[in-house]
Amino acid sequence: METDVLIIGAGPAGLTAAVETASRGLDVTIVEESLSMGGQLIQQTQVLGSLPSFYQPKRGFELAQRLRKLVEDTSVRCLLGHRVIGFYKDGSVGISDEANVFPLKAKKIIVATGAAEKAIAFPKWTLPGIMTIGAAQTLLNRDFVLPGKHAVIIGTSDFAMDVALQLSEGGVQVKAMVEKSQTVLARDTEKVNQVSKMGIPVHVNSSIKEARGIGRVEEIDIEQREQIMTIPLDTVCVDGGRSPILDVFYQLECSFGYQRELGGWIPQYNPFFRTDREDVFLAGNAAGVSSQGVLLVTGIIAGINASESLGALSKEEAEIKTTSLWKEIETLETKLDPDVWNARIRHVQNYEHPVLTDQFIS
Amino acid sequence: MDTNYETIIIGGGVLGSSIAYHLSDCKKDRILVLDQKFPLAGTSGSTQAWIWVHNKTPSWYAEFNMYSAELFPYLAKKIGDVEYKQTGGLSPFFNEADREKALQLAKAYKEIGIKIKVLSREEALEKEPSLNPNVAGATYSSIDGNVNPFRLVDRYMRAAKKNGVQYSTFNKVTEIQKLHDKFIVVSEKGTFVCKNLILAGGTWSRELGKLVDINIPVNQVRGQILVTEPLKPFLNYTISGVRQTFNGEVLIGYSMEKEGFNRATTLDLIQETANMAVHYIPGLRKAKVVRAFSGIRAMPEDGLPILGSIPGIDRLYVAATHSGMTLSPLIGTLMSELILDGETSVPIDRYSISRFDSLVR
Amino acid sequence: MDKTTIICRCEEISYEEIEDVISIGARRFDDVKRLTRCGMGPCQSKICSSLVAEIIHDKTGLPFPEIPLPRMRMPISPIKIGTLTTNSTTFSSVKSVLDEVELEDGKVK
Amino acid sequence: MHIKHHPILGEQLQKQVTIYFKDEPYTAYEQQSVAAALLANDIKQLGVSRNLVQPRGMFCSRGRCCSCYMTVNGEDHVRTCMTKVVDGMKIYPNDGDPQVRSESHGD
Repeated sequence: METDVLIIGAGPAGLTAAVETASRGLDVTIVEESLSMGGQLIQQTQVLGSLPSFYQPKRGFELAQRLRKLVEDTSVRCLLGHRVIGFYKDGSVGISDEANVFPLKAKKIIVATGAAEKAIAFPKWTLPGIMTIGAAQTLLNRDFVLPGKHAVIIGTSDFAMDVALQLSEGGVQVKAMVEKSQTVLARDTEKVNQVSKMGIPVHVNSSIKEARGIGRVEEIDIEQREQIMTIPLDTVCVDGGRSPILDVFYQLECSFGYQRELGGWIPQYNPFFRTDREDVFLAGNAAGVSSQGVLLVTGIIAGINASESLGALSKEEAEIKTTSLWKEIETLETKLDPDVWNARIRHVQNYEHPVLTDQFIS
Repeated sequence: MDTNYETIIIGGGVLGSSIAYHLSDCKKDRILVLDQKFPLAGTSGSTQAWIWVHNKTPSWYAEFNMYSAELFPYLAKKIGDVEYKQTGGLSPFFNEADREKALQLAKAYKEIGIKIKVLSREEALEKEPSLNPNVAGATYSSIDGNVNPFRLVDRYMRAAKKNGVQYSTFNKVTEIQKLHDKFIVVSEKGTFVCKNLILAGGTWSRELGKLVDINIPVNQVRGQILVTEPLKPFLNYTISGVRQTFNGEVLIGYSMEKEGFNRATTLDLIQETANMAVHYIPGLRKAKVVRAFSGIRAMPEDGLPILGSIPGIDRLYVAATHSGMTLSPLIGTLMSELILDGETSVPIDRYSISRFDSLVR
Repeated sequence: MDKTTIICRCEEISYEEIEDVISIGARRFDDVKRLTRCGMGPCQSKICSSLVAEIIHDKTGLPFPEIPLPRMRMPISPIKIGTLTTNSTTFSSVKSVLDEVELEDGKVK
Repeated sequence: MHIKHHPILGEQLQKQVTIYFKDEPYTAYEQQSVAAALLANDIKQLGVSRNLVQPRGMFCSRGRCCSCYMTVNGEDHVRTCMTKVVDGMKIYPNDGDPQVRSESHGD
């Protein structure tokens, strides 16, 4: 199988990249491990406030529907239920649908594999009933299953606030949110107020000491200023933050740099969202963890520049568009957290000086 | 950290660590091991780790391997459990030409006292029922087995440290000088002085040799290996190409590529190795592969170990070989004897670096 | 964190075991992995690698950019051997040990 | 518990199916993952860990942690957070390493 552009991942960034490339007449293939398009947007029921100026505020799943529709209007080939397992010597991508493995030769690859939630370890965190906040949200909004009746959330990011509210509205009693820092991490004060209105107690300067239970989590100890508080419950949702998913880049022998604010190690890339491999672009959380709005813009930039590299768009036009889209990222990212924006600028400036290279040399 | 040592060993892999341990166990103190990275980061940490004797040629080299394999039970008693298991080794074959080879091999080994049995199809399947029923036969030897390579190096290292050996890791050697009866070893983290210097750089031996203007003809050969997730124990023997670990994983592969120091894996070879897996053990079809890894083997130009003193430079020694896991207890012992007594209990003249023509660069 | 807290869910490697190998000089995830089996299970360190980096950072003071990523490998997620055998019939680089036994005049050299 | 009426998405659970866990029938709905459907029936423990034999359940729900491994329709170590329910599906907990048998012994 051959294609002009292979897009790995059908989340928001992958889908916008697909629209950008396919609408310019290129032959585009998307590979997506799950059976549906939209990535993590599918289970986001909250309204996404900070979207690029050319979008209206929407709930996450509505945005996913819209992107899906845009992609369906093009001739993009969607390999749902397929995953990339590796690469051949000649550069072909090895794709599997579980029954078969087959090579796909792509002129350009856009990697949009997203980010993964990080864990928090504490005694007995392996008990059933203890899961990531993303898992709890998936149960609630994608599988339509209540994760439990009584929950505690470890962490206070914006995402944790969203999930706390959604769990409450769904009928789960959120008994507490636990934060080890001195203050709540969420930047969206409106959401923090909503959580407080719902009567969810937020404990700062606190950490989870241990979980207990037979066969499943039944209670946890929270430690606050040497005081122990025991909370009976059936669900613990941990928010360890997110980091980019890098396996594909690693196999492609891309270089990496480290930016804490963007999720830690990320592939090195230039202003065109191209990695240090001529034929590999990237987009979305894989290029640094950010807000939904920014992810869409990065997908557009990667799509435009992949198109340009295949002659589907003039260099001048691509540059003009890229510059104005970077302005859009700046607006969105500075509003969200100026540190994230500064880290991104630093990262792009480091393009010639990646920290981690030649990872397969003995 | 001290700068003055009796002996410095460059390379903390299975050979370097074994030499350090054996030397320190003979009450030799002031030993330093220098490693450019961390023990197990190279070849020793990326191997199937068969303890393998049979099908090695020439037969005197097989004999050398046998002596080493025989040391393992004793070694484990001294340095701790290294998950060594003398399972017996099985090399299946699928055609009559290979049977002829196998019979010749058995004949040649008989003369040196290594017992190899050439099994019929039925005998092979009786020993290892999960083998492909289309197998034509197998060679079998009870000497062979396997070891946990991580444990082995870890135990050598810990035992050596207990004996007072010092390790300096993430410390690459950049320069070596000989001054009177001393070596000056310059590294990234400082300069050390020693009386005896042992080069145990494995795949990097050629590079180390350049620092003393000696040609150590060791090349790199890449092997890619598949690892399954842990499976209930089902393999009785160490099969050349497939073996099951203590932990239950099955390691599969016997490939050789010349790719220098490039440790990448390729889907081409992963798929070939998967074919080999089901060709040997059809039941593996359902097992899941969790990882493919790639190891760079140290391959001396003629395939045989390079051991002993380096002519022309007093108290400079080299130990570089393929099959380091199997040979480590013996080489560790012999190199210690050589340094302490000037002679070895098993002759190693055959393995001298002087057998190569172009010794000096 | 308790010493017995599990860090690697797959191989059930504890905080204490990781602490021990850091004390003998391990400074990278892969060093910890080879000495403890942490990250060798089915998830291939997808969950524990960031936890281990934090422990290395806490114990040694090494800044995060100096704690490299674990070496990642194919297959990117577990896959059945039977699936891998599809669309591949070649057998060129994979050998058997008997291939290496050379005969001279019908005898082993 | 299945969410019959979701506060924002409304009534989404349409097509009911029956799945079997340890040969007992349970109700699930199409599009649910196996792990989620079991959780809806208050089955949280999906298996045990291989060394310490401790209970394990769904953790990441993204197919990464392998904590939700189960035996589904005869196949061992299926990531149940990534597998959708199918009517009549037979599910068993992950209680040990998979067994490999020779094909000559029947498969």
